[in-house]
Amino acid sequence: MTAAFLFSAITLPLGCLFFAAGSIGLLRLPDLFTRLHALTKADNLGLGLLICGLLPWVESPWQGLKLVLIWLLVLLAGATGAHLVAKRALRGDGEDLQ
Amino acid sequence: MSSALDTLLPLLIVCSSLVPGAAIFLVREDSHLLRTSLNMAGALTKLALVGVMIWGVYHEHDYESRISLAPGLDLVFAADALSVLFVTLSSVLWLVTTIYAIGYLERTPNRSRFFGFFSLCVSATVGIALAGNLLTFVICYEILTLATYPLVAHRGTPEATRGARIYLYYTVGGGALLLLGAVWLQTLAGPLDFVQGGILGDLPATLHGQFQVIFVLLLAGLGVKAALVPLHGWLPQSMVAPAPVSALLHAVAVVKAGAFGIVRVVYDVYGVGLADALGLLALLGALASVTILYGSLRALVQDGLKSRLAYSTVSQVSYIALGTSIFGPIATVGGLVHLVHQGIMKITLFFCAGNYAETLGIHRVSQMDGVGRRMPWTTLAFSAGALGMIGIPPLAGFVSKWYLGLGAIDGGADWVLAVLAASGLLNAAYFLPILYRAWFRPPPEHWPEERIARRRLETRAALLWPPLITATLCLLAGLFAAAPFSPLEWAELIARREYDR
Amino acid sequence: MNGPARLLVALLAAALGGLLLWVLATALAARPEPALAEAAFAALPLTGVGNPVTAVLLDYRAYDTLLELAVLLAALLGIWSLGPPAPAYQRAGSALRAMVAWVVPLLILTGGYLLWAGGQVPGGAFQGGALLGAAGVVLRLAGDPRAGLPGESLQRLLAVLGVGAFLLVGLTVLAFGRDLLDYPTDWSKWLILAIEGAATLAIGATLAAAYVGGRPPGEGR
Amino acid sequence: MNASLPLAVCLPLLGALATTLAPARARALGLIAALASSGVVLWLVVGVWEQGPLRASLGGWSAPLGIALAADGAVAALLAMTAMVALAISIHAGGYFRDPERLRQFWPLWLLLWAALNALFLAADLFNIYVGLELLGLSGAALAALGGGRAALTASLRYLLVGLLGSMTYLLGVALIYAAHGQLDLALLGTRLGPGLVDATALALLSLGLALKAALFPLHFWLPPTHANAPAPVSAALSALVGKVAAWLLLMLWLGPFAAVTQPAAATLLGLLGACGVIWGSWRALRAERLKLLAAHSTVAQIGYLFLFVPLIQGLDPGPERTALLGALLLMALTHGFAKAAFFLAAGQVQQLAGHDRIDALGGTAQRLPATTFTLGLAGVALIGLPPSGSFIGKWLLLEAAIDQGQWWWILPVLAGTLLAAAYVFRVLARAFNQEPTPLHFVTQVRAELPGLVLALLAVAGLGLAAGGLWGLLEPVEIDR
Amino acid sequence: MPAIVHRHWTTVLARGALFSLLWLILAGTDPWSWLIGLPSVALATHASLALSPPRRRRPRVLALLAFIPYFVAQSLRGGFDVALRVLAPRPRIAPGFIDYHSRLTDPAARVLFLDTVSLLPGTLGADMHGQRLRVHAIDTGVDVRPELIALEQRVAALFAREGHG
Amino acid sequence: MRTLALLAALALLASMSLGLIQVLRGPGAADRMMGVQLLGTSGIGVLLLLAVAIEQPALIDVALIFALLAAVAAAALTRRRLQEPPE
Amino acid sequence: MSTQLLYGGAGVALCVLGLWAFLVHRPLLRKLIAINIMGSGVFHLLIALAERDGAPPDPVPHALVLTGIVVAVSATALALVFGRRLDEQGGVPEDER
Amino acid sequence: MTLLLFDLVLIATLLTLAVAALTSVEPRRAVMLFIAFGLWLALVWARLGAPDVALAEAAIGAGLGGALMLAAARRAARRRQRTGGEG
Repeated sequence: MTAAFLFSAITLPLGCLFFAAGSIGLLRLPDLFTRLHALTKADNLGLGLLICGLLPWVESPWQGLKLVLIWLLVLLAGATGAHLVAKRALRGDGEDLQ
Repeated sequence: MSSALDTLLPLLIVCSSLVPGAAIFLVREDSHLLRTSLNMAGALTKLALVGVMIWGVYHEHDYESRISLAPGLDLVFAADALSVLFVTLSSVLWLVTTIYAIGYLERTPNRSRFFGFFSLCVSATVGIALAGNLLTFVICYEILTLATYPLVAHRGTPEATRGARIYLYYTVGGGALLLLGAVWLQTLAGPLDFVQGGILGDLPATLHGQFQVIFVLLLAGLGVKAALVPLHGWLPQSMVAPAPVSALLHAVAVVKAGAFGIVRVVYDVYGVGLADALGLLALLGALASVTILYGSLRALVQDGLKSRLAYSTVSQVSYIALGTSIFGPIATVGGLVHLVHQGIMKITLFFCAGNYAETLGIHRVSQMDGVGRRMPWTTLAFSAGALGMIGIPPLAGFVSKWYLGLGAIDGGADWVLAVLAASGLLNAAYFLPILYRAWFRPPPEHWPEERIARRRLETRAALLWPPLITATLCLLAGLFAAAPFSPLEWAELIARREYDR
Repeated sequence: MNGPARLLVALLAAALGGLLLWVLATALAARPEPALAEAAFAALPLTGVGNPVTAVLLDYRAYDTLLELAVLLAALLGIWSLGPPAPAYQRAGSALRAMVAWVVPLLILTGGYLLWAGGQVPGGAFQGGALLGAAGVVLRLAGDPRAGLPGESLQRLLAVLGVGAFLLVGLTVLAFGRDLLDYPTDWSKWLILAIEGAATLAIGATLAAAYVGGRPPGEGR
Repeated sequence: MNASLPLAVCLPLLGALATTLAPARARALGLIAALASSGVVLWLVVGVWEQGPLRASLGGWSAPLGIALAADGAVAALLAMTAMVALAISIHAGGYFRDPERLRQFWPLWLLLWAALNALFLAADLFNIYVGLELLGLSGAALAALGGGRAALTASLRYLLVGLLGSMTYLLGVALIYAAHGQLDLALLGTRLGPGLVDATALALLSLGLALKAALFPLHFWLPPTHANAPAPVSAALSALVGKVAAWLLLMLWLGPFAAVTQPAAATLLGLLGACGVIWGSWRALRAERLKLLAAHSTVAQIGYLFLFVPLIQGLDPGPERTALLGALLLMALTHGFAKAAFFLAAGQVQQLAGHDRIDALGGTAQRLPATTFTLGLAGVALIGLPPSGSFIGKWLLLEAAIDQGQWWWILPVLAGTLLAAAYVFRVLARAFNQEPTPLHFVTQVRAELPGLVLALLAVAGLGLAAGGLWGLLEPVEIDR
Repeated sequence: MPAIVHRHWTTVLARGALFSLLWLILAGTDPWSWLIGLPSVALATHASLALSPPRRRRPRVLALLAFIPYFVAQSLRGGFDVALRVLAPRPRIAPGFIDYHSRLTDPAARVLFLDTVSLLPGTLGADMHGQRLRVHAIDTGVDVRPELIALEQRVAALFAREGHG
Repeated sequence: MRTLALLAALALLASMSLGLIQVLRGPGAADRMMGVQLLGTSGIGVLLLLAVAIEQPALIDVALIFALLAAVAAAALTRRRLQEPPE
Repeated sequence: MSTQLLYGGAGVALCVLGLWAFLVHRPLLRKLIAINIMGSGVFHLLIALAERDGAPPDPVPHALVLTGIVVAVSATALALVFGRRLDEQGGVPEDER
Repeated sequence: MTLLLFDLVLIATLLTLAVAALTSVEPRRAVMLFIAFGLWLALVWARLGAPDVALAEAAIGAGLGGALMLAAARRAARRRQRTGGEG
């Protein structure tokens, strides 16, 4: 029972919890935009926590940096994706997204 | 004589028409001279080669060309007395017919195609004659079908294509049965090389039942071309073909191929003894008799000249089968010699019919009044052919019928005499009125369609000479029947070799 | 297809599935030692690469891979022969452009990394090439009608690069009396890397061009 | 190790690369590649003739780890046929495609197709066959769409999809074999396969996939529209070569490595499907209104003939009898390859001159193209199986075996198919005789007409009369891979 | 393009260095890896330069370091916020749009602003027309403008001399 | 740690399956797209956890690819073509 | 063994599902999805077969699957372009539907 | 045990996704389910110790394949809207 394990034992379930929140939000929230909120924010946070929890266990610092890179990419993709969907829905000049 | 020639000669004879034939397809449509030269060169070369072969076979020389197609399947061209008889007939008549056709088809389209297939057709006939086993025979037999189809359809008129189609129905159907029979027989007896006296005699008697069935299959296949009733339906229909084609179909190639095939199967595959023992000869004889009488009766009521000749062919060709069906050397001689004689006579008749049509537009018997005065030479040749057909001595037909009659008595088939007599009477009944009209009725004021004006000759030279030559042959074959190398002598040679084995 | 026919097909498919499951279970129960896997691992040192999958793809069964690249080429040539591409996408807004500006270089970098990594750990030419292709897709989505691909003749060169490198190496060793694609042991690692490099570029270009979906701009009417 | 085996695949591939790279010189480069590929095949055939079956391992790895190529006499013969037909098509295409753009697109795809054909004939590895099949299917579908019309696109798309379905089914079979035996090499598998549910199911799946690609009845539905709507040189290749290779692989599996798995009943079933294909294809060909459609339906029939051999060969032990039947099977395949290619090339000529290929309205066109009509006729003779074509000898041996083994019922489809074929062929040929004026020359366009004519002559005369040599090629060993 | 590359060779170097670092992250320290790495980095740099041509103003490294903790904290807040809203027995939401006029002029800065808005609690950058930003708020009951302004300032600080001055 | 990671992965899988309902339910394409996005992000999580759990560092690369391509589908869904007829 | 059967069975199931859908559905896109899923099923089966219970998995099926994926994606891309071209020409002819 | 449960969830969801993708009439729904299926498949293959293949599937499924299919789906959806018939 090392400190690292304890750390992970906290962050990993927490991360999962946020993922779950994202999923539930997707299901429970009433419209597209609010669902986008849930999707981007909760999942990004969940993934961030997961990655934090995993950092102590990677083989090399390079790999740790790779994990961080992944997280940054997910942030970028999440924000851009949400923006794209929202913009298309807002402008309504595309096909029916609803 | 070198052995290389022994193995090559049959093949060379086949190729002597095949190669020029293939080359003719490529000849420019307007190069008459080149085409004619190719034709004549081929025909003369073939004749020369056949001469060599006659001499060799007479002196018991073996000629055999063998190409392996697959294990157990050889393409064999070989020469025996019987094949030489047929080869000679077809080579001579090819030469004559070619000359005739050159004259007949002057200034018509598609002559390269015509002469190409014409040569193919003769090559196939020669192949049939020289076939050394049943496989080779079947192959050439089918090629003959293919090569004659374009000739029948040559004119391209609706009637021509219809006639060709009917021709095809019969021959392809027959070909399939022949193929089946041949394959079946080969599974029982191995490679079916033609051997005088047959090859099935030594096989166990348990197979005899199958042999009978196979014989019926083969007979059905061969009977189509030989125009045995009820398989004769195509023959009158294919009268639409140009006259040289009709001449070729009736006298040399197609019907003769069928008849020749029957002779081959009976003598050199089954063996005449076995065929007799299995009751197959009786079947053949009955069919032949029926055909003879039926053909004559139908001929009687035809007004179209070529139709009458066509039914006459149906009837006359079956004399060959009839001769074959009687067990005994004399009848064999009769049948075989008729193979030649009928060819010469019938080709004369068709040449003449073609002349009438081409020169004066006469297609019907009823239009022939007094034609003898306008076209005396042609009518003379026609008369020679017709009288020969009836069996008037000393023409060729008399010799055949005489030997058939003798053979029938010798073989104890007396009823055949009745058939012969009845047929002779019928022949007279449908030929003599034509002669009467031609010679003794006054000519009309206008011929139906006079296309060739009378100059020094009554028609084109290329049209006139061939019937005169064949008519002369017809007379000579009767007069000099006993001379060495005459058809009769040759037929006797074959019969001797068959029965004296 | 109407209702009863659908049902029939479904029933047949279900029966087939059952049969296959049963067969699979039987086959697995009576399964012999997978000799091939052991052989593949045993021969690994001779190939100069550490990743067994890469060894299979580019050494033991390199011929399959050669043909596979030819399939890719055939698909591309087929697509080119069908006519001009679909219309391009509208120019991207600034947010997407910013993302693309980051993601595309990263895709290229990762593609190169996978190519490099394939020698030792999972990865390889195809994965790398697929990422390059994806970079093309992203570029086209962001408004570049050519998906970042070069001009026609260069595109053609890229398309044949994979098969070309394979054949070049294969036929060269053949000319020296060896089997086709039988690399000399000392060179094996580097030859494989060279082929993989060419293949990565080819696959990337081909996939991107396939996404463009029509003949390159220089060509044709 | 014989370099001709891998080269037979690599040279067309190289040609494809060259023609892709330099489309402006596609024709010259393509012809060079075609000649070179044919030369290599000649080398290969000579090698087989002199040394018996050849086998080349690739990459320096022997089976089971590596992939091998193998060529026995039958494969050599098929490769030679492929090379000759392909060469003819290559020459013909130069005259057929009037649009240089189309010709540029044609060449690389066509050489890829050729490479796939060679690869498949030489393949000795189950999975390698899968890759080859995909190469074949994709390049084939792309070529078939070169016609550009809606019908051609629809048909090619269906062809592509069916091909995909076929290869997926095939791959499923491969997976099962791998599950049970952990091997992919055919020669090694041949020693391990045996009767049993697993191997039988795998064989069924492999066969199903290949049968789809070979258009074996009743899986032939896709073939007629594809072949009828593709450009003529492509139809020729698809009909003469592509279907043939799939059928050959199927037969090779049944008679070779999977021989221990097959039962007489299964072989009879395959034969029965072949028989149905013969009758159905011939019947539809007879009813077809368009020349190319007729030819396409006839292909279904001709593929069927090949499968009639299976029940006859299946029970035979190696020996002259089996060799004879294999030879006959091969002869049928080769003859059909030549004849059908010639038929399609000729049909393409007719279509180009007339602007359509409706049989009823062909007369004048046929008369104006004597050499093409002659080609149609010769090819037709070979399709019917009339002497002296190779298929006549094939049928003769087939019938002989059927009677000999007491399986006389196989006679019926053969005879029926022959008669129907005669009917549909002469239905076309009858249109060629009418009173149109005749051109002066037999051959009007050398580049477009001559290749087909040569192929037809090969089918009729060459294979019929020189078939004996084929047995020389087959003699050393049976199919054994 | 070559002209730009020459003028801004420092940008090229900087980006090349960045991508080289990324290559190190990906491929580790094996020197042989640069065999593939160098061309990859070159290609990536080329692509990057083509896609976002070098600008005069670049983000300042120190400001970036300062931005990170803020960013992480906001992400955490945002995540918690939305999670709590969602997991509540009755979702506490009152969605609506807010139009916000940004004073950021640099396009890169605006994109960063837009992207980070989406990570702030309760807001989502939905659309952007020039400097007009359309923000979706999950709860219009809460005034998000102060938060937006704060964020905007920090983003502006990232891009030197740019900003609300 | 293996078990912990596995358990976490399992939990993530469950959460993903929930997200899948969104893909199935829709109703609009955008809603489904969000489901796919969720799947991608959670997939990255699962992959990273698995990478630790079954000691397969290559899975991190798989996750990296997921991350790099996460927005492609969204872009492909929302981008419009030139010359497209306005509906 | 159990893992192989479990996942292999899933592969078979995917395969059969894909086959069913391919046969039943008309639209090109659905057919393509079906054939891709069918292919994935086969790939899945192969990958399951490679699993060796603890020992490093058999690389051969993995390589085969990689090859298969490339081929499948090529074919899909080609088929989609076919479909697009067909759309541009007005869709599948009436008599071919 | 956890692993088995994990496997079961993986397989069950995979099959569900396949069924859903195959039975969807609406093209975009089908395609998005197919993309999800691809991602999930990559996950499963990663679990099965086939990271090479998982990498490929992830790159293709999320990148090229998905984008290609989405473009086609959009066309099909538009056609469906126009004709009201099946895509």
